[in-house]
Amino acid sequence: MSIELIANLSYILAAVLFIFGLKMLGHPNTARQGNALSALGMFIAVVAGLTAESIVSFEYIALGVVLGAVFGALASRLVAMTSMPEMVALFNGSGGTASLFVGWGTLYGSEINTFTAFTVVLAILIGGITCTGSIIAYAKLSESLGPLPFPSGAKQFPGQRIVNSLLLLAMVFSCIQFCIEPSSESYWLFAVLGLALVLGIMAVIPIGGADMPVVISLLNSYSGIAACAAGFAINNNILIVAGSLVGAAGIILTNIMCKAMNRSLLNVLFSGFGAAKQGKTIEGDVKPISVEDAYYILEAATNVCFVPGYGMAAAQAQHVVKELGQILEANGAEVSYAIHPVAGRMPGHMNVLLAEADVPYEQLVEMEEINPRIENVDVAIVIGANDVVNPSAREEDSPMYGMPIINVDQARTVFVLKRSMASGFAGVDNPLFFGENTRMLFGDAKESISGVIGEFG
Amino acid sequence: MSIELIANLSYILAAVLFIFGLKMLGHPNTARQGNALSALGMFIAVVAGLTAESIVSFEYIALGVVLGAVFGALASRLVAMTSMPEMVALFNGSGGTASLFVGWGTLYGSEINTFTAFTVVLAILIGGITCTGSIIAYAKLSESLGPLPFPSGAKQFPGQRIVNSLLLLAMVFSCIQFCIEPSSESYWLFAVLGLALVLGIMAVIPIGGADMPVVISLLNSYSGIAACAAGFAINNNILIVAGSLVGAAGIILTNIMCKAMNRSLLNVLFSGFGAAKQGKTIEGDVKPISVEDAYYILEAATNVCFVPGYGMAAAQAQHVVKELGQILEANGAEVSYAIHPVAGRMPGHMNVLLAEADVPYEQLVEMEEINPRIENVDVAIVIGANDVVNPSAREEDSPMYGMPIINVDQARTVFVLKRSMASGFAGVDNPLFFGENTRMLFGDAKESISGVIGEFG
Amino acid sequence: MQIVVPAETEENERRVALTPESVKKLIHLGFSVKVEDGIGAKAGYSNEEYSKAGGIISMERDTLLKEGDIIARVKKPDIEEISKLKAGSLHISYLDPYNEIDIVDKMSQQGVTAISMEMIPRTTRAQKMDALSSQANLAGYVMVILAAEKIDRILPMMMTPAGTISPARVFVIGAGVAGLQAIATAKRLGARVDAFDTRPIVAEQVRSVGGKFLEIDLGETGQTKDGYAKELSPEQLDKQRQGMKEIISQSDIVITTAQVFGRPAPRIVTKDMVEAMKPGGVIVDMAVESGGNVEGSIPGKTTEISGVSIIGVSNLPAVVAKDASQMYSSNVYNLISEYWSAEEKMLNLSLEDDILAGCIVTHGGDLVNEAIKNLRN
Amino acid sequence: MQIVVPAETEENERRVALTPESVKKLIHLGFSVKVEDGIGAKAGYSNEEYSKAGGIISMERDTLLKEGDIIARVKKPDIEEISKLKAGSLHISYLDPYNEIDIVDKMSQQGVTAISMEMIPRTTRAQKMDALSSQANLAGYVMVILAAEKIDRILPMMMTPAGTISPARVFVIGAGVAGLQAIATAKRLGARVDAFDTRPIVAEQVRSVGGKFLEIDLGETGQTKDGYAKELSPEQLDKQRQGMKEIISQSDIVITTAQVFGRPAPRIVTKDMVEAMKPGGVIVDMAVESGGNVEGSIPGKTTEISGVSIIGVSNLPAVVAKDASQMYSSNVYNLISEYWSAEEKMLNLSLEDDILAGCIVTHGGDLVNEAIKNLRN
Amino acid sequence: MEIVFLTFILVLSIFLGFELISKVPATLHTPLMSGANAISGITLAGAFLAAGSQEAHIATMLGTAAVTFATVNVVGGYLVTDRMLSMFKSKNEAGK
Amino acid sequence: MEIVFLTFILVLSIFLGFELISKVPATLHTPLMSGANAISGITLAGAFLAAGSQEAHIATMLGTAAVTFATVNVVGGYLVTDRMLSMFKSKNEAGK
Ligand SMILES: NC(=O)c1ccc[n+]([C@@H]2O[C@H](COP(=O)([O-])OP(=O)(O)OC[C@H]3O[C@@H](n4cnc5c(N)ncnc54)[C@H](OP(=O)(O)O)[C@@H]3O)[C@@H](O)[C@H]2O)c1
Ligand SMILES: NC(=O)c1ccc[n+]([C@@H]2O[C@H](COP(=O)([O-])OP(=O)(O)OC[C@H]3O[C@@H](n4cnc5c(N)ncnc54)[C@H](OP(=O)(O)O)[C@@H]3O)[C@@H](O)[C@H]2O)c1
Ligand SMILES: NC(=O)c1ccc[n+]([C@@H]2O[C@H](COP(=O)([O-])OP(=O)(O)OC[C@H]3O[C@@H](n4cnc5c(N)ncnc54)[C@H](O)[C@@H]3O)[C@@H](O)[C@H]2O)c1
Ligand SMILES: NC(=O)c1ccc[n+]([C@@H]2O[C@H](COP(=O)([O-])OP(=O)(O)OC[C@H]3O[C@@H](n4cnc5c(N)ncnc54)[C@H](O)[C@@H]3O)[C@@H](O)[C@H]2O)c1
Repeated sequence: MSIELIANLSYILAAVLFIFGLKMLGHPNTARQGNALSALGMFIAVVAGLTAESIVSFEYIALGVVLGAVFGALASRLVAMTSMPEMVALFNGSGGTASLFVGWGTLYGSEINTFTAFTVVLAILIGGITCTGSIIAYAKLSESLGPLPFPSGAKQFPGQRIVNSLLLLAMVFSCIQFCIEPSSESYWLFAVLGLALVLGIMAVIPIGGADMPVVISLLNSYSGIAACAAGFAINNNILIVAGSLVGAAGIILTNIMCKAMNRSLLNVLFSGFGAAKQGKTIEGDVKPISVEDAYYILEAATNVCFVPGYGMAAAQAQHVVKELGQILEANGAEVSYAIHPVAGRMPGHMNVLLAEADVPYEQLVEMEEINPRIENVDVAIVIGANDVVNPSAREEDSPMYGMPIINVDQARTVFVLKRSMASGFAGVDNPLFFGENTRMLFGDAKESISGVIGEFG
Repeated sequence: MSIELIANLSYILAAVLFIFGLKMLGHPNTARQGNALSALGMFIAVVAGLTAESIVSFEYIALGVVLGAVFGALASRLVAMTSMPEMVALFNGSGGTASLFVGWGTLYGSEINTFTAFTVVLAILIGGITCTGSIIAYAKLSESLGPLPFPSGAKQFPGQRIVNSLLLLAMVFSCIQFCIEPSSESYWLFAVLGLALVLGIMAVIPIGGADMPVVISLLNSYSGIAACAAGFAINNNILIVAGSLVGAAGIILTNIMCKAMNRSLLNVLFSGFGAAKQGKTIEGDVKPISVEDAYYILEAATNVCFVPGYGMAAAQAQHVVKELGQILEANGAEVSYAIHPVAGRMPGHMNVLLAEADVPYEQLVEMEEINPRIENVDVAIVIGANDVVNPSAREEDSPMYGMPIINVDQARTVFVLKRSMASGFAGVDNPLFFGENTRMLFGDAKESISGVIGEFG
Repeated sequence: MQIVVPAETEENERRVALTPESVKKLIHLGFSVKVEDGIGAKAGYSNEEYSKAGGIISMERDTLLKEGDIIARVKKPDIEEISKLKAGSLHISYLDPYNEIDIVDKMSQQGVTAISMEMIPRTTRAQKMDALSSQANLAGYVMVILAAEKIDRILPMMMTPAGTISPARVFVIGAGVAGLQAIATAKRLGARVDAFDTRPIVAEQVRSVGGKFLEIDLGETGQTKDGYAKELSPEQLDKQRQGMKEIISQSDIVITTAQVFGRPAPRIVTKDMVEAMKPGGVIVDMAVESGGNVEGSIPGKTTEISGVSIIGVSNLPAVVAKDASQMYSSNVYNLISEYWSAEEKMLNLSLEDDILAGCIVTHGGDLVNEAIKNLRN
Repeated sequence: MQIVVPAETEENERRVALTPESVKKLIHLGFSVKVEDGIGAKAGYSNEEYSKAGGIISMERDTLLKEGDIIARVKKPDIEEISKLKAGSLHISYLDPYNEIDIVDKMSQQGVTAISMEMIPRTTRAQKMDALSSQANLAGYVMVILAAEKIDRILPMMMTPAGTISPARVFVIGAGVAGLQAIATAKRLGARVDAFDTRPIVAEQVRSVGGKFLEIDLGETGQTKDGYAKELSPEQLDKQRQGMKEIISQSDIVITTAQVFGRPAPRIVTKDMVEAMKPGGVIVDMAVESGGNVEGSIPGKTTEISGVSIIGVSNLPAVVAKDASQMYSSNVYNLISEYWSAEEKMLNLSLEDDILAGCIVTHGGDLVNEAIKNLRN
Repeated sequence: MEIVFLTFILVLSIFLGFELISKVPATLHTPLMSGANAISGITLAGAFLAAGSQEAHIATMLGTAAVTFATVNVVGGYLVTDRMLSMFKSKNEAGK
Repeated sequence: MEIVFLTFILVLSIFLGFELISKVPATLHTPLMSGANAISGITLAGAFLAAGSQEAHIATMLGTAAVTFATVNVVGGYLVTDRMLSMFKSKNEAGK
């Protein structure tokens, strides 16, 4: 068998290891082995890569490897546990940069057709964005960007939208120009390169620090795509496979992270183009949520408070509520049940039901007790309650004015489980449903909760 | 763009459609669209296939297509609803046969290297097994094999194991011989062909009619592999992709079906080689089951009976038991709770708990009521009960002799949920745990049941 | 401002209008509180507890009544005692103003502002002062406990080596607050519970506490805007009796709570229906004081008709006097504190407030309550 | 074969040894059954029901006793009546053979085969005949109902607009069959339940019915091979009292069921412990007849010590006489049918059978029971 | 090199095939099997080559047979799957 | 033709990437991200070509830079992921 064949078979083996590695990384018990497997795959692929016939000198390679290995090893050892995400951002950036260089380097070899040019430009473009984007993300996370004109919070400078759009246009134009006449000396190449770097900065600058993990995950996905593009440029299987695996898996992971943070991927993606602000400023908007998305948020929550009302009784959902409570506790969350005195249709209605479901008395809290600490609640799950969480009771002109309520609207996120937008016993409309941080989980309370439990399986 | 490129891009599109189609076929709500998508993919692939340059005459193709379409359409229309599985077996057989012919046909074209020869022989071999195997499966299912010497039940003729092993040896030998000197005139080719056909018969004959769906699913997977091999033989992407998709998906599906029928894939696979019998005859064997496998069986069950005992109380599993009961009901199963009079540690112990969990009184059945119809129970789930289901109470020399028990050992399948093999209050060993149809689900009852519920999500 | 709590005069009234805990809270608001000697004895609150809470114990009932700016009690006052009250004082108690015309008149003559606790509107905002609800709730629980104690069998189902005991069947008529709590309590004890009410919307509420709702087609029924049931026509009542006959004959325990606000309770269970029950059965009639839902029920007595006991305890919440007092007292406290202005040190009793408009009967020498006025005209 | 059921002679015994249902089943097996007139009246079973079941109603008690091949009753017989029994007849009832030496002697003199229902072994196989279990089970339920009726507050927690009512605290001492059922019933009603027992293995059982187990380190305790508790040493008993003092003082209801088979019940709750409880609290002493777990409890009476009521009902199962009779009757029926050979039309009473060896006290003129014999030596 | 690519494709497809099928409800077992089976009729695309290239008579014959059989598989497979699924659906709807 | 194969591989890999990641518990988000990131350092295999083929000086320079950066990504990525996961594990164990 030729060396090349062996190398290629090794690539296949490496791809298989990557696949297993990624799969295992997603499960708590196997994650560490998964990482090891994937590292093994990388080792195999790298060694196989070294056997390529066209490699004639190894000095520079050795130089690069040693430099990189030393820096990578040191950085990963020395970084503080708390700064891991920043570090990942930097590593990610260097991956993107590498793809950029690989793409660029391709131009100096054999002659180049349009397709290759296209892939090269893609590698440079995406690699460039990843490079500077990651640096900004790093800076924002470690807040070393303080003295710069760009604050670490989410801010747009005036006219940013226009600038970004112009950048984008210029980029497309340059790419086309380059592809039409590809050459390593083409100025369009440098235009693309420069624009990509700027675009990376501009895209990440307006995103708030809290969203940074999502951005890094997205850039991670980009760097995969860049590797893939580089793979096309140099006709290398393993780059394509590994790159597109990471690209696709990264998108999914980004989406999952968005959901867990109750963000929309689109908003995060295009915040540089003003979409985010738009989405947030529309008032009186009801935001329904799916059972699956509710799962992602709950899975990441560490403090959950159930607020049951008559709807829980009507749906006879007490047993599943208790079950969900237990699952959340097992998942590490603190769980409580806040009982409003008039919840239900008879005094003590909720108590009867929760006692039936065997919710320990210790987890029941009164309204007066939960309200002062409701800001610390990650998710308040309002189960078929309505009047007792109606913030309009705080407004003078409301017929319920003066009745104390459970201030779920002040929790970080509120899920409201009910079947429709109908009002409750008192017949008063509920502004909670339109709250910024409110998500409506429509449907019979029992079915909704069962659904969420199912997602946890 | 060249026609070939277009054809190839169409293949990619077709592959994507197959992927979506398969994925959607696995979910009740999208199955039908999935099938349609996959059919569309097939249409695209077939049309693209017709554009191949080397095709010069279309008469025979047209002939074959018309013949096949008419027969296929008629057969699928006319078959009775109840004979669908047989029909699928036949269709599957024809798919395998087609791969066989394609592989064979390759030999008459360009000259052949060892690798191609290997793939050809693989296509013939697997295609052949699929062909006759499917026919036997069809015959067994439709019981038209009655007058033949092979009965429809699971039977082995004497010495079958030896015959099969010899067949296998001969097969390997023939294959090697052929690959060494591949030619369309090689007698080894016919040897392979003949042996494959015989092997297909021999492999399926010893398997019982009840296991046939599993066998068909497996043969289905084979026919995918055969198509894949044919694809290698003629260097065709789409054959490889579609074939290996079906091959892999078929294996998984076969495994799932096995689990749902509480069979082991290995046993079914090698029953022709005597493995099945062996596995079954070992007495006093404890068969633990995983939560996931328990799920597959429960998902397919239509009559489930819970038999709670003291362990349910100790684990406080009543709420999750009720929850599981409701899920099973929603899944179409009939659910009951059989209460033995002495279950638990005080009279009415189970009643207190089940009432707390709000199990309707109508679903509680007494021992006298369940025993006469216990044979109709697909799965009896014994939850932390032990003495009250101990069949040794029917034996004269047992200290419990004479106490009536719930005869769960006579149900089709029994799950016993407990933490260990320990005996119960009466301290009497329980032969139920070693029963042929018993599966032990070890662990705290509440956790086990929660696990099963999770699988249903 | 002086709050006084005279002892209850009615024989079987064990509750007390203010518990030591509420006394403490009121004093914290700036009131001074005087209670009559031994006032909480029957409810489990001792003189010491009142003293400790800051209340003053007084032996002289007359001075108490005379001094009080606010008089808090549970039951309506004796008519003679009204003349002892200070003009302009606020009298909080049950009053039964629909029927006690004389008392109301006397109150307005005396210039007393009289709040009738049963007239507090059933709105969400007023719930914390709503004594009808809080006491009915306890009554619902008590009825089941009394029935369970009286009956010669157990309520839950038990499948035992000595045979299966089927769950007792409980039938609850009227699923208001008390009825719902009765259903919930019986359900808790493991009984099989059916219930009926003329207001169709409560069907869901009945199911929400674990009961089965009995459907009887009575034609047009309904409820007032306050959520109270409308009175049935005689034909409808007859239909209802027919519809319930069978289920009553199968029930071990029947609990009746049917009331129509401001009118005598409907007579729902007739003698032949009682006789159709199994001997040993038990009926609890919560409406016994306002006329009785059950033929043969006698206030304050347990009677027996052909082996079936009819429990006619007339003051059910008083059976759990301690908790009942606590709740009633909270209601009174919430009422006072809601309208108390700490800066001005005075009560803000405006008849524009919808709660007060509903529950103040007399004020400044006049009968001011619209509902009562309408009734008299 | 003739089975006879004489009426119970003890005043507060409302149960009956055979219900019409069991009579019917026995007749089906081939027996003939005679019962004394009005025998089931107090348990809710009429003469007609017995006749309908095939039983013969007889007015003459003496002939009944004389005729019977099998005599079934609940309580032990008067000693005078034993002489009226036929020699060789089988007498099934509670017998209290550890204490009622005279009755046992008289039985053996008379040549009667006497089965003591409390001596049925507590094995899995014997459960269906085990009257101690079946009756203790009901007693457990009854104790909670009696306490709930007696106490002046409610058991469940309620968070209401009129404040939160905390759940009543119930403490159960002795978690045998009765204790477990008491825990379960109190839990059902929403109380917060703690429990204690000297046998450590019941901790899990307590939790299995929703109670909390109080851990007290008493050193070596344990149980006999039949599952009964061993008697504690005086020091251990003292440790136990110390350990329970605090929880009792916090409890609203205390239920004691501690018994040591064949010995007087341990005195666990002393007067000062009772006095430490809140006034209005309730204690139910199930062991009142065998000496009482609580100082000051009196059989058949409810006494009050510094505001705490001590309920000493001596025959708890009889409170739910109907169900209690049904269960006892099933036990008796199961016992008879287990040893009845339909072909030979005779009972197969072999002393080799472990159940019979346990429960037959006298046979063929001799005292045959090993346990009793050991005790006497 | 082609073989390398093909092998890559093979490996990836196999993994994808494994990942695609997860929990399948029992009622869908047969339709899914049948639907997958129809896909394996893809051999048809290959059979055309054999039947249409007129290289050897015997190859043409084999090819024609292959086309016939494969078409049976494809046409019959999809139709029968669809029939099963339609029945399944209407049953569901009737149940509601 | 190569492009066709590569595209096939691309498409299959993308699908596989999508299928591989399903529900990931929140605690694993960062490690998974980091682990995936390390894989994207596969560019290294390509960078060798650029750095070692000595076609043009500038290409070699670019290649060396690429090798350096890619190595940082690979080495740092795997090590940091492992560090995170090891911490995660010991925390879990300590919790038990
Ligand atoms: N506590 C008492 O003693 C008592 C007595 C009588 C009245 N009230 C009054 O009742 C009210 C209690 O407040 P609350 O917040 O508990 O109840 P609420 O305001 O009446 O709201 C209950 C909500 O539950 C939803 N719901 C009903 N069935 C459901 C189901 N199966 N699944 C999911 N959601 C369901 C309804 O919305 P959808 O229809 O959109 O699903 C409704 O908005 C207060 O106004 C109180 O004054 C109380
Ligand atoms: N009904 C009564 O009044 C009464 C009173 C006293 C005694 N008894 C006696 O109790 C017995 C009742 O029979 P039974 O079948 O109900 O109970 P059992 O025979 O005692 O068996 C209970 C089983 O539950 C398992 N278990 C315990 N905790 C568990 C947990 N957390 N999760 C899962 N499994 C758990 C135990 O096995 P592992 O340890 O392997 O998990 C044990 O084998 C009879 O012998 C009866 O005579 C009854
Ligand atoms: N807004 C609040 O927070 C609040 C609080 C408490 C009660 N309420 C409402 O007040 C209303 C009255 O409750 P209540 O418990 O005081 O009622 P109630 O005591 O006046 O009557 C008891 C029940 O008897 C029923 N009834 C009347 N005639 C009957 C008949 N012939 N047969 C059967 N049932 C009959 C009534 O419908 C009612 O449900 C209810 O609608 C309740 O929801 C509201
Ligand atoms: N095999 C069966 O089917 C079966 C049936 C019923 C009962 N049993 C067993 O019989 C045994 C006896 O049950 P029982 O209810 O008749 O018991 P019991 O009436 O003799 O005693 C009641 C409880 O009091 C406890 N006790 C004794 N001294 C005490 C003290 N000083 N402080 C606190 N508690 C004390 C005992 O441990 C016992 O749990 C139990 O082990 C039970 O499980 C077995």
